[in-house]
Amino acid sequence: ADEPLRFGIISTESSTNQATQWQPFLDDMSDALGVKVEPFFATDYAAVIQAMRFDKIDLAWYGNKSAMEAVDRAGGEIFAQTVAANGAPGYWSLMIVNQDSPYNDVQDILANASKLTFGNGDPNSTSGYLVPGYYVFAKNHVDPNTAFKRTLNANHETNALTVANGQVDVATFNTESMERLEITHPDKAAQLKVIWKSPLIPSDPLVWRTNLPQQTKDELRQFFLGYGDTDEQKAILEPLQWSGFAASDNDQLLPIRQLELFKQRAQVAADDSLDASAKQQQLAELDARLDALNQRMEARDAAQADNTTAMVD
Amino acid sequence: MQSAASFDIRARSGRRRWTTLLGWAIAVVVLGWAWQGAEMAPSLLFQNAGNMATLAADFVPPTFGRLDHYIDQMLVTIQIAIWGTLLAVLFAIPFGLLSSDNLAPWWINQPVRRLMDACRAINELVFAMLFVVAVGLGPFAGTLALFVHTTGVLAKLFSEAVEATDAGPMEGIRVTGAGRLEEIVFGLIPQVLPLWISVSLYRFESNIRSATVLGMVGGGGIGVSLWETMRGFQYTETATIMLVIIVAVTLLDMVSQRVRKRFI
Amino acid sequence: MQSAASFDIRARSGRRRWTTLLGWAIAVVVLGWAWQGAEMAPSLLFQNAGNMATLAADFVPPTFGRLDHYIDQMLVTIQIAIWGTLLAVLFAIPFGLLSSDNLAPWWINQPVRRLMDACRAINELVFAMLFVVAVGLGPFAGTLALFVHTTGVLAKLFSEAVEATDAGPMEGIRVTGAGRLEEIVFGLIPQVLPLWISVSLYRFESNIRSATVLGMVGGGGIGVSLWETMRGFQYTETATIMLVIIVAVTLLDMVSQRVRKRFI
Amino acid sequence: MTAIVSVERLDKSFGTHAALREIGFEIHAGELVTLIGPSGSGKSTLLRHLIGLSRADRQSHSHVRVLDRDVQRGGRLLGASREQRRRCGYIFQQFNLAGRLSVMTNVLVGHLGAMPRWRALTGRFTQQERDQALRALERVGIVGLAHQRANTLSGGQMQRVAIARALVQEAEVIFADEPIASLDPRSAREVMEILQRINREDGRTIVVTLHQVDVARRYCRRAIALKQGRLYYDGPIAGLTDARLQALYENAGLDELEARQADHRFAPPLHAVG
Amino acid sequence: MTAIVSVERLDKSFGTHAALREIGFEIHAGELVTLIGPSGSGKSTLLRHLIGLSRADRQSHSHVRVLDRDVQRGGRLLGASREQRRRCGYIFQQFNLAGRLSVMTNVLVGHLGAMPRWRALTGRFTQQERDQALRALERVGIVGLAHQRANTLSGGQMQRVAIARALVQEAEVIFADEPIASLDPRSAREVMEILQRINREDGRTIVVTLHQVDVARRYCRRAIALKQGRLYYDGPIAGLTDARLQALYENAGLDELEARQADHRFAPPLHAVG
Ligand SMILES: Nc1ncnc2c1ncn2[C@@H]1O[C@H](COP(=O)(O)OP(=O)(O)OP(=O)(O)O)[C@@H](O)[C@H]1O
Ligand SMILES: Nc1ncnc2c1ncn2[C@@H]1O[C@H](COP(=O)(O)OP(=O)(O)OP(=O)(O)O)[C@@H](O)[C@H]1O
Ligand SMILES: [Mg+2]
Ligand SMILES: [Mg+2]
Repeated sequence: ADEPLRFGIISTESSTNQATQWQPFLDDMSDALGVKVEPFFATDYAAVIQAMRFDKIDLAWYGNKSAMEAVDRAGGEIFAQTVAANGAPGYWSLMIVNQDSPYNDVQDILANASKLTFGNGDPNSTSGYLVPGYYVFAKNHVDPNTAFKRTLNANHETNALTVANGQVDVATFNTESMERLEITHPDKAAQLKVIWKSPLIPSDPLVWRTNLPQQTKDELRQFFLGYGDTDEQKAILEPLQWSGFAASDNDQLLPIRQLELFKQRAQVAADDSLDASAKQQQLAELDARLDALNQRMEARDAAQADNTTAMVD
Repeated sequence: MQSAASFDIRARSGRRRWTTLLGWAIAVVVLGWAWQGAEMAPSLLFQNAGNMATLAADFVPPTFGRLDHYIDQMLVTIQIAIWGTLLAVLFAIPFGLLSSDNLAPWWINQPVRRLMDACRAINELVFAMLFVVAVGLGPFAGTLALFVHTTGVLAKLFSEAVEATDAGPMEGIRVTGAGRLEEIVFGLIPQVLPLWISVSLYRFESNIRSATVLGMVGGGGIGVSLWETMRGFQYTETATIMLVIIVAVTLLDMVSQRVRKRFI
Repeated sequence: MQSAASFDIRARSGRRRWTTLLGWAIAVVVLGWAWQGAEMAPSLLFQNAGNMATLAADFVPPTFGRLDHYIDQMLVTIQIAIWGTLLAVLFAIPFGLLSSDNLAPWWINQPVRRLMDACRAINELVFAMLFVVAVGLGPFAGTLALFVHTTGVLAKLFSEAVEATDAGPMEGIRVTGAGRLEEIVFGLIPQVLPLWISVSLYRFESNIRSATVLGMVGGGGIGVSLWETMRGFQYTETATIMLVIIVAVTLLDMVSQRVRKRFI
Repeated sequence: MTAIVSVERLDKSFGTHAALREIGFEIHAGELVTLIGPSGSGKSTLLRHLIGLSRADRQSHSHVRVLDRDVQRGGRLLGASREQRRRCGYIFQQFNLAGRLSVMTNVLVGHLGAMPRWRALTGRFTQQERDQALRALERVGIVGLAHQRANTLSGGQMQRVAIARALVQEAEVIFADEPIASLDPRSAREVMEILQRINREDGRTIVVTLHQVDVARRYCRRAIALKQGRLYYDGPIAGLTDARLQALYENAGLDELEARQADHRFAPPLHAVG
Repeated sequence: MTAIVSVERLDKSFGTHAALREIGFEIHAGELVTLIGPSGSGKSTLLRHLIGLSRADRQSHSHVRVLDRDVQRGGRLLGASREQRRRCGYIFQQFNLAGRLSVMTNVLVGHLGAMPRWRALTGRFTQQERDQALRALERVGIVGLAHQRANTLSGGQMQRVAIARALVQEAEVIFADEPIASLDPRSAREVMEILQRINREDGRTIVVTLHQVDVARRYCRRAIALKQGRLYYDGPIAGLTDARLQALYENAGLDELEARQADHRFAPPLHAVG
């Protein structure tokens, strides 16, 4: 095909994108596929997902949450995921406090919550909001919005800095941002103490639009899965902090979906504007969907005792 | 006669004093209400000024390794901003004139104003998405989104400049038998031109800085880089980018001065 | 005599024509260059207008279930914007006057202008972070960040309005032996007040819409909700929020009209 | 003789202040009429009503007709075609020039009403139009200033630009509001002679506001005098005796009742045909 | 007799146009001098230099002294204290009122130079100051308009507001630029009589620009005449014979050489002491 391949690249919470870092990789891709690859570096997924919905882009690299939206709304399909440079199949969500803080684990925090200020993540952040929301709070039957003296939402950087400066007592964070902070601001990183680490969060997926010609799909899959073997390719992937790509599919999203549903359930449960019967009905519905998800995940676990499902403990 | 007049003054100022007092009372209440909402606590600012200094220190020294790249991106942003602003100016002129109540009757100026209000009030991301689905990701979608929003802003500012003009020169043209449009071209535009130029250049400048929309639609430009270096804690890079922007804004301000000088 | 004068006109317009032609040539080249950079392709817009309609249809009908909540948030944003803008206006008045070249000599107006350029050019996020480390997360940090940026914008717009004024009334005051400040208060301010009010209210309005900064520092407000419903694909909710904003902006525009009317 | 200007029962109030009350008169083709009266008596206000720049009071029975068409009736302006409006010229007391444009452009503007639309809007004036503008500037003695910006002119120069603009327009009726206020005696005489010449030779009808009664006496045959918004005198200028003039200008600050008595005592209003 | 105003070799050009050339004269305490000349001859420009609103050419040897202090020298303004500036009043040809403020405020502004700073800046005028402003308005016959906005006044009313403002200032020297141009004969006479009275009774020094030579003859003893930016006459008003006046005002549009010849032929400039 002479039409260029349009590739949407979103800055997710686990990476920053610079066109220059991507360029060598895109050149290789273009050579291998024999078509021009036109990249679009976007800072937010909303427009990219809509573009995919109307066939304005062909494939995109998303975060987990945005990939879920792309699959559900824009006719997208996951076909691969990145593999981190250190070989880790994903990253982890963290809870951090100041180095001087007297608290050392989540139980300490929850016990003293009413005295503390909590820096929660952006509500759309997987590692900053969804994951800790489920594992730290929902599982302990705590509502962070009411338990703490004060709860604020901010992005990872702001949260880390305010904890380091002692203005916020405890905040969410993730391992990728921590690594970057250790390189750029070792002094600030040294001010932080990690008191909790989540189960693994699967690394970012690559999504194509389902209605792409089969031949293009095959070529893309072949290219991505085979990339990263030679030293040259490794050198190209290095600034992107990856070592290669692994096959994946929409099931990668199951744990995320579970968290998302759980978040919705919590919202409905907390919503006072609903009358009791409507609330009951909605909750039942959500529970049913959660059950269905659980079953699928168990089935999948049974089939392939794979690392990526380690999240469900 | 004189005492009557001075009585008149006192009576008036008595009435005025009442409404003035009421006005101030309302203002104080509103400000107090807003003070709480904004959680104002000025003392904190001084107590912790040291923190600001520490953080600010992270931004120095700027690193100039990627300067070329940033300058390229600056140029891209300027290209986008040129068209986004130019189109907006072209549309804002008629809309601005139509929403001025000294030029158009209320049944024209009110609807046009509301339309312009909507252009400003509807988020740029919404426009960006609308245009993305039509023209695809990329700078063009960003340009269009900037254009719609900027039209709303400029039409408002243009029309308020028009409403503050002196009617004399327009009347001077009107009595020659010239049409409404000639009246505007020869009597009104010379009066408002300096201000129109200055607000247009201000919007051009702020479109250059508008990372959000362009970043969202993959339009590229310096704003996106700024955003990302900041998210990546690469503050010394951020400082470089900000320097590039400051230089661009300063140059623009100087050009703006010279252009305006020709019309004042 | 007449022929001399008309010769003069022709010679002048000959020279003028040259520079005018050059000016247009440069403009065309710049626009062409920018056309490429912005990847302009207007035809696409019409070809795929259907997509836009499809997307727009997702926004209707608005759902009013959480209207109360959004109105509350609108009020919070207004509270923050009130103080952010008020402080900015207070600072922009002196800075604006000092950067007007008809009031201050170049060795004052140039540095002040550059300072204001920096206030505008440095990203609001940077200011937000600076203030966050000093006063902690929350609306106050957002207010301060808005304040600094808005000061830069208003000082520029204020000073350009000042430069476009008529010198007569100020001279009228000067010769009474009044000081520089009285000259400004009685001769200048009455001339620029309508425009100052209108740009201040415009900035107030755009501060209400500025979700980015406030969202970033956990300041809350309607902009953050707008953003989130949009990212959550709850477009019918987004539509409701936009309606709330449009109503607020419209009301504000009307208040602005009435306030300005008193000064025109 | 046709009535070129006809005014009936014209009333105009600003708030509670009655600026014009029950004004009525007719002016015929080819007349050169002076409009006089103390400062604030409503002369400018009256002229603005004749050209349709101001509207009479809503509840009034005011009616203004100029050049065989209704300008306004009962406080409602009646739209006029461009052609009709072009036929009336107006010289403003405050000049109303576009200060940032050159003298030349300010004068060329007088052609706008007679130009094809597209040329008017793009400001493309023909050589002939330019020559005509230069001739008008020469006539008022400021051809050398054609390129100066209007807002850097001296008071008298601005006034002459305003006059040149009206000359270029070649209107059939000219309303001139104190066209010689800022002029030196010689320029004033020249301007009055220009007005007289276009009145005599080209048969233009002219209404001119003047403060210098001796000038009015020299150039005009008919005078209309206003006092506190009322028609105080309308008739041959010779009828404005010194006693009448003294009564006209005296007690500018007196309140209405006394003024009315004064009118009766010294000079009952005359409504003669000019 | 001390020189209240002294001007030496004043040169001023606008671009290539020489608006003032080698002007020099002295005015003594208690004089009432008229400044006359054709439109565009530089009268307003000269007055603006006396009060320090305009600067002479840089390379010139221009020197202006008013009330025993240097206003400017060699094209450089020399700072003056508020008190010194307060002692000079100025009535502008174009009035220079703040159009959006009321008549009253426009007049009260005349007090600003004499008020404590904080009151001036907050606009808190005392009852005494208000009464004085009302008296000034009464003197010029427009006390009834105290609350009207300045930009809705008639031409003559604006002019009188500008005069009232200067009266309130109680300056020792008043420069009045065509203060009666827009006034009717009676108001004009009253204004001239006010100027004459404060000149005679209070000993104020007054320089007044006038176009109506007969008015100048009636009220002033000394005249300074400008022609094309040069001093054409300076001496007793009686010395301005009709022939001289004719030469002064004629050929306003002639080019320099001819004008200079004309000067020599008809009326060699006189530099008499007033
Ligand atoms: N817009 C306005 N609002 C209030 N009063 C006004 C307005 N315009 C004019 N007036 C008043 O109407 C009266 C008549 O004004 P007008 O300008 O017609 O006087 P005039 O006869 O032209 O006087 P002059 O010889 O001084 O020019 C004046 O008292 C003036 O103050
Ligand atoms: N800012 C300026 N730029 C250029 N030329 C100017 C400027 N100001 C004044 N002039 C010119 O200087 C000359 C003198 O002007 P000035 O205002 O002093 O005349 P004047 O004697 O007061 O005339 P009038 O009686 O008409 O008021 C005029 O030819 C005028 O066009
Ligand atoms: Mg008048
Ligand atoms: Mg003058």
